[in-house]
Amino acid sequence: MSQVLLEMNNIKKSFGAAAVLKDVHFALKKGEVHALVGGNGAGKSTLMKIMTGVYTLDEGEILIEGQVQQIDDPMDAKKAGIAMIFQELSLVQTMTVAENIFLGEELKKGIFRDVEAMNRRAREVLEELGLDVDPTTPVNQLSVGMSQMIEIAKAISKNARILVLDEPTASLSTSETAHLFKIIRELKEKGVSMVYISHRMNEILDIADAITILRDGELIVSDAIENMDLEKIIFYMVGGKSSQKKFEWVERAYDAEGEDLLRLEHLKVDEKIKDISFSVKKGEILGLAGLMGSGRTEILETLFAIRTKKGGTVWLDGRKVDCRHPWEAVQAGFALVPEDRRKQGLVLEHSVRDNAILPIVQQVVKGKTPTIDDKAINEIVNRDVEKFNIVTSSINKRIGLLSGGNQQKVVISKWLNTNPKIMMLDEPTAGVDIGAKSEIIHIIRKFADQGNGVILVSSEFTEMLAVCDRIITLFDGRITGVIPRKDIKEEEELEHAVQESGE
Amino acid sequence: ACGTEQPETPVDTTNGAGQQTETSGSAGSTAAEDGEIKSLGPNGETAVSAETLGLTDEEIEQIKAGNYKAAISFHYGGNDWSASQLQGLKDTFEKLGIEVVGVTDANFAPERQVSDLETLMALKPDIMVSIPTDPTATADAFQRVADAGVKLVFMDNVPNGFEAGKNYVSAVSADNYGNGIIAADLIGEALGGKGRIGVVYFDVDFFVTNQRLEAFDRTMAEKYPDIEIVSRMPFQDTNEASNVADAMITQNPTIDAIFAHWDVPAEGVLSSLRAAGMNDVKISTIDLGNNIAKEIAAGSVLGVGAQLPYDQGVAEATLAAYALLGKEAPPYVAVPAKRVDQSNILEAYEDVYKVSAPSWLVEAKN
Amino acid sequence: MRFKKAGNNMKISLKTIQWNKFMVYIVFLVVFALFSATLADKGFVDSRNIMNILRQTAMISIMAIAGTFVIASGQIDLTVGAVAAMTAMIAALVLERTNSIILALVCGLAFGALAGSVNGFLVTKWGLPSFLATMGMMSVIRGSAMWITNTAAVPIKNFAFNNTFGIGTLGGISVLILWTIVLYIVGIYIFNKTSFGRHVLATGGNEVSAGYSGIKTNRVKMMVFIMSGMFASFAGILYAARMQAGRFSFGDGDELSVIAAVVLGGASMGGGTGSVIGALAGSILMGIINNALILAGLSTAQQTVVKGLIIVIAVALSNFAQKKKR
Amino acid sequence: MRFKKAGNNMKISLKTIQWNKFMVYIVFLVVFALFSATLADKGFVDSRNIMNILRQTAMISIMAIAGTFVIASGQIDLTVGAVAAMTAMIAALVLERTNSIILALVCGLAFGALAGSVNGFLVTKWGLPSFLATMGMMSVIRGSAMWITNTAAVPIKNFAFNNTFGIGTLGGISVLILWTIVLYIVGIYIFNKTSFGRHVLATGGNEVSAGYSGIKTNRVKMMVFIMSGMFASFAGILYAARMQAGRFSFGDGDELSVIAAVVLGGASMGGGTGSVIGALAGSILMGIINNALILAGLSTAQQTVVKGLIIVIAVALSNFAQKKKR
Ligand SMILES: Nc1ncnc2c1ncn2[C@@H]1O[C@H](COP(=O)(O)OP(=O)(O)OP(=O)(O)O)[C@@H](O)[C@H]1O
Ligand SMILES: Nc1ncnc2c1ncn2[C@@H]1O[C@H](COP(=O)(O)OP(=O)(O)OP(=O)(O)O)[C@@H](O)[C@H]1O
Ligand SMILES: [Mg+2]
Ligand SMILES: [Mg+2]
Repeated sequence: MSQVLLEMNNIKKSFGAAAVLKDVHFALKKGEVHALVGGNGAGKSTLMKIMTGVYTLDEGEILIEGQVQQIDDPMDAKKAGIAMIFQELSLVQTMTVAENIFLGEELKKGIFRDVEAMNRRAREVLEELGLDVDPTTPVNQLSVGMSQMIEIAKAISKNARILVLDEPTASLSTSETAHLFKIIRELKEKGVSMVYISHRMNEILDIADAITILRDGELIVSDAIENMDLEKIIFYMVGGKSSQKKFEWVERAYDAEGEDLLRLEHLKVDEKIKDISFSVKKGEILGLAGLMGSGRTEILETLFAIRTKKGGTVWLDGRKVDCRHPWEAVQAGFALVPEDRRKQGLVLEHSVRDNAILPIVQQVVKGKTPTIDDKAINEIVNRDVEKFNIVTSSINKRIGLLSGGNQQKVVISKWLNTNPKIMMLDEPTAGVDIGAKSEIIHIIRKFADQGNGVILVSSEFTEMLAVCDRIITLFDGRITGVIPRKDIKEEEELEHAVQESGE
Repeated sequence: ACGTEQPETPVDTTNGAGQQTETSGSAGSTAAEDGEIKSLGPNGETAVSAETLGLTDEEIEQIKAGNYKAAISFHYGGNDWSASQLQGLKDTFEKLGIEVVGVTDANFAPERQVSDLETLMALKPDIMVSIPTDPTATADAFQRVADAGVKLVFMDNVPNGFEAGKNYVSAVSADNYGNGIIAADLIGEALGGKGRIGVVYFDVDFFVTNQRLEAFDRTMAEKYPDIEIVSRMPFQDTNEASNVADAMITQNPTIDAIFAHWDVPAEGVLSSLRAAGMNDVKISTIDLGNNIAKEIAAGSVLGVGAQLPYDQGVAEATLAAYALLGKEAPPYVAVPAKRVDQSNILEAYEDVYKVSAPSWLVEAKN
Repeated sequence: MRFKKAGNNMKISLKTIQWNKFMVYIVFLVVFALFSATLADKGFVDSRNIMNILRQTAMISIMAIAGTFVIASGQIDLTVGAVAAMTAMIAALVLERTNSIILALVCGLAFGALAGSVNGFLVTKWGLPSFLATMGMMSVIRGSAMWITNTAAVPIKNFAFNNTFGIGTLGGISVLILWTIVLYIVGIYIFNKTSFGRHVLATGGNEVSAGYSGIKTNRVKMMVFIMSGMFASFAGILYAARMQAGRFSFGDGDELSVIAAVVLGGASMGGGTGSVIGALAGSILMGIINNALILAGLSTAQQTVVKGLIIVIAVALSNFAQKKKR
Repeated sequence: MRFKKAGNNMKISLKTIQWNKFMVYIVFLVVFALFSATLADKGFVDSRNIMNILRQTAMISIMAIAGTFVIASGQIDLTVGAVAAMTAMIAALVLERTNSIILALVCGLAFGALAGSVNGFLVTKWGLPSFLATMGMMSVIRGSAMWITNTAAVPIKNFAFNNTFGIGTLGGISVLILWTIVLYIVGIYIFNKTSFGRHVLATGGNEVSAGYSGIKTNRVKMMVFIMSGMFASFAGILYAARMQAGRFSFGDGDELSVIAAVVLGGASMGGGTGSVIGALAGSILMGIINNALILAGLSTAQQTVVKGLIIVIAVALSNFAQKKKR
């Protein structure tokens, strides 16, 4: 257990003028699960990408089993037995599951690809992960959660001796996570060393043997997990300010008997989701809980008119609304923070400013002219940046360069600018660090406090329990329970409700 | 490569050099008198005037009874020359009771013309009237047409190695050499034999345009020694001719006249001169397109050496009938070059297009 | 090799690299300086020659305004050259029959709008890829332009028309240049200063995100195609007036020149970026190269070779310059 | 409208929608049936006419094989027509001087490989967008083809050469068709059965992911350009032999026909999808339309219009058919 397998010494890396890693050390022992923790933008992914040859280091060295190892490209890393699950899903959408799993190392029969063998092997790996998915399915037909699982399968199939998992559970719910952990433990048994990156502290404490904490590109501490606890980790991560708003539920005041702000009656989306009815009160935060594929996203997308409503009625603020297009939904007062922020939430190539202003740009004009008022726009965006503590060097920075948490805050602020009545958030904190997470939760609460409604979908029950006033459990497109937050004592209760309600 | 345009009668090429020498050697650069044909046939044949061709009523009835079919393959279909020639062909074939089953336009691509010929053959024509886009590259395809027993009549040029009476019936040509002489004379006379001129020429090796330019140059050198060609600028795309002319007149602001290779580039030259306000610079060219006719009538263009494409079409159709009748056809028939200037524009228009001069032309003249 | 280099600059995805917005100006200056130095005695720097270049590029420049919108929105429009030709035919025929400039303009621009709507309809309602849809429409429109007069050109004798839109001058400056300036002011304003411009960029940058943000992406695309059709038809009016005729072959191949101008100007073919003023620079840059090579007295074969070389080298040079600067 | 429909099928990302792989076959059958019914008496269904069509489309079909790789990898190659022309010139000149078929072939294909490498170099090492790089190179190569003989055609007298690559038949079938078949078998194998094919698709589908997976994306792109150059030069050999001459103008505009065939065949211009056999269908489909309209006795203008209409309508029809089926 004590044998150091891989060492990274004095790693320095900058992108342009920005120093992202400042003299970082990292040591991975054989057969351990090593947690790598830090806020958004701390440099975790960058460090791991250097290890896997995606980025080249500016200074420093990598040693494997004591030997200096040159890792110049992903091929070198592959040869050294290193595999990585990338945070930004790296599947080729137009290719099948099996093709993705074996991309770059196709199984061959002679000079030709052995498609059958690859499909067979892929099915085995998927089954190992408890996934029932046909390896010949094109990836663009899979949900985000499923894509994440495929990503995991891809990395595992490499039989690497070092496996890097960069936020593998960001869009997985408890049961899938549990499955993943089972596999991680099995791999550990086999002597595979793993680096585990996550913003979910309970996962870290659950699975890790050792922990390294980065802050702003600097190594803060590296130690065995036994010597750490949640308090300490957060302390090291955020640096001094230990007064983090904890994820504790606060009973919020709103009129639970009052009029419904939003009411759905017998909503039908497709064959799976046939009959959904619920309501949201003014000032209420409603949670939708369920397993992967339970239909949470579909319900939100149907309300936002991205999917066609096949039946049922929706009432907003006492009026029947029948939106056929997202822009009608926006006008009616809906906002949706979508599940996949890179594909659905942002124009990655555009600036923070352009993204933040997109839904309301036609309103920020000079007087009655169609001329957009750049000054007013800058003011709005600067105000947002300040209000939501968005870390960016300038509002003109390309948003693709921001850390995930900060990207997400931009998406949320962009919707708050439209003054919606109902804010729907689909996995708003996926990949967001603990600091930003509590800020986002704070934003959500404040928004609801103004008499608006919130529908929250999250796979992280801790977070759901922290913010929701009421939780609806879904199973396979059906509502299986409506539980007021007050009635839930333990996280396990919710887990049970979600899993067993199907039976 | 998009937009590479070529002149209306680009009959290439490789054997073109040989033809030119013969042509220029024999026809020389005598003044172009109306009706005298200056060009020689593809194999050095002297030209027979199209006016000598004719069919008796009996013969026409005989052709009608045959229910023959004709196909036409153009090298390029997008100008007045081919439209007018096609009209002549169609009118004559109709008189003869011959059905025109297919017309194709190769858009200057020999490879496309080969495909076109193959496709037309599926229609089982008895007659094929065509102008080879490239005499080398299309020879094999035409040979296959001939082998199938189809009577071939060519416009302007014949494929390499073809012999009249053996592989084909006859070729009907415009007098390109004579047209070049007319264009030179128009300028030479207008300038009184003295001045500085420019040439805007088509920079692709094509039989027809080569002949015109050679005749123009030779006439200038021999007949008007005091006229100096101060600028020669090439173009390949007619839409570019105006840009070329802009450059020419900027570099030579004292230029007296410009010869353009045919009417479409000449229009570009005219537009450049107008934009530069140089309205006294004279222009001559070849081919009587509608626009140029209007400008000649209005006096902004000196005149043109005109081809008579309609007559050419009539002659081709008639020759095809000769072959069907087994009548001996002259191997090389030429339609004379026609000098057109402001004085005879109305009659010339009627001669060329076989319609009475349109009102806009009459108006323009007055 | 490049993979890593690119990686360093967070520009891993080549597709996402914005072809640098400023490169065209650098190239522009370099090329201009080069030709000024070598071709001064051939009249390259004469103010009349500079005017010639601007005049010659007017139609491409004008089509490139809307072309920037089209490419920024992630589409492609191959019909512009054909629309220009058809409009020139329509204008010439209308003038022939009625001699009314207004009517000629209205009919011409209406045709442009119609052609653009059909393109937009095919792309947004029938879901055809814009390349195929506009390729088919290009053929339809060009063929129709040939058909109406059986390929004959139609002369235009209306002097006021020709003067206003083609050969006239105002204060010594060609009307073609003035029209270009006017339309560029409009184009730059719409692209940079109105919300429509932002919606176009967002649609091209990420159509899904744009849709999720409440933008009517289909309407944006429709508008962009209509705009492209109308700008092309205005270019057709200018062609007609400049050549004092309508001819079916006008603007042949302009679609590629327009795309080249827009891409040189800083737009990426994938959509989401673009610069109207850059497109102008791109268009004039190509005009300069054309003009200089004619002045240099090269044969067309040589011109063709050198033009290609200059485009490649110029673009590459500025690319390096940009990389250094970072 | 389309937005929502797509959403229903969980294909929200419009960019990722594959232009349906099978649409071209449906269109193909519909168009073929239509023409068979209407043009039977004009010889459309004669086996000789069918052979004609296949023969006439051979060069585009062959270039479309490599074109599928190019577009699947997210690139574009506008040089193919020019490369074919230059190769035809080279082959003709080599045959003229040496009469050695082998040497003509080697020089021709070497030129194709060279041209492809230059394109690849410009795109991967210098980072030029492939549209600009190959547009410039197209001009360089076409201009060179004009330059070497000053636009004159070069006849080829070597009968064995002409026979083997152009005008000969084997068992009654044109060698052009046989070469097409052979190359398609090779192309389909490489695209579908080798890992290179997958790497091409991955590079076009998501270059970053492909890089993460250890694929040398630049090498893939380089290979694809070289392949495109070599297939184009082979098409040039076929042009030369079929026409028994080299001529600078061969293959003018083929680049667009190739792209059209590939896109009709199911590839998306954005990369990541494509079908080699689909491209063949696309190429032949266009050949059928060309052929049938001539047989129908339409004028050129009418042919142009109707061809455009058929492309648009056919693509749209199959699109609807596909939507229904889902
Ligand atoms: N396990 C799965 N196997 C196959 N398809 C799935 C699976 N999970 C989800 N999908 C597909 O993805 C679509 C989207 O699911 P949706 O996102 O609405 O579910 P969800 O409850 O939000 O869960 P999640 O977002 O975590 O996947 C579903 O319609 C379904 O077709
Ligand atoms: N390719 C790049 N170019 C420029 N800046 C980059 C690049 N990649 C990352 N950065 C910046 O480097 C810093 C570290 O990023 P990194 O992705 O390593 O953070 P992280 O710790 O993984 O954060 P998260 O938890 O959000 O994933 C951030 O400020 C980010 O904006
Ligand atoms: Mg990260
Ligand atoms: Mg979901």
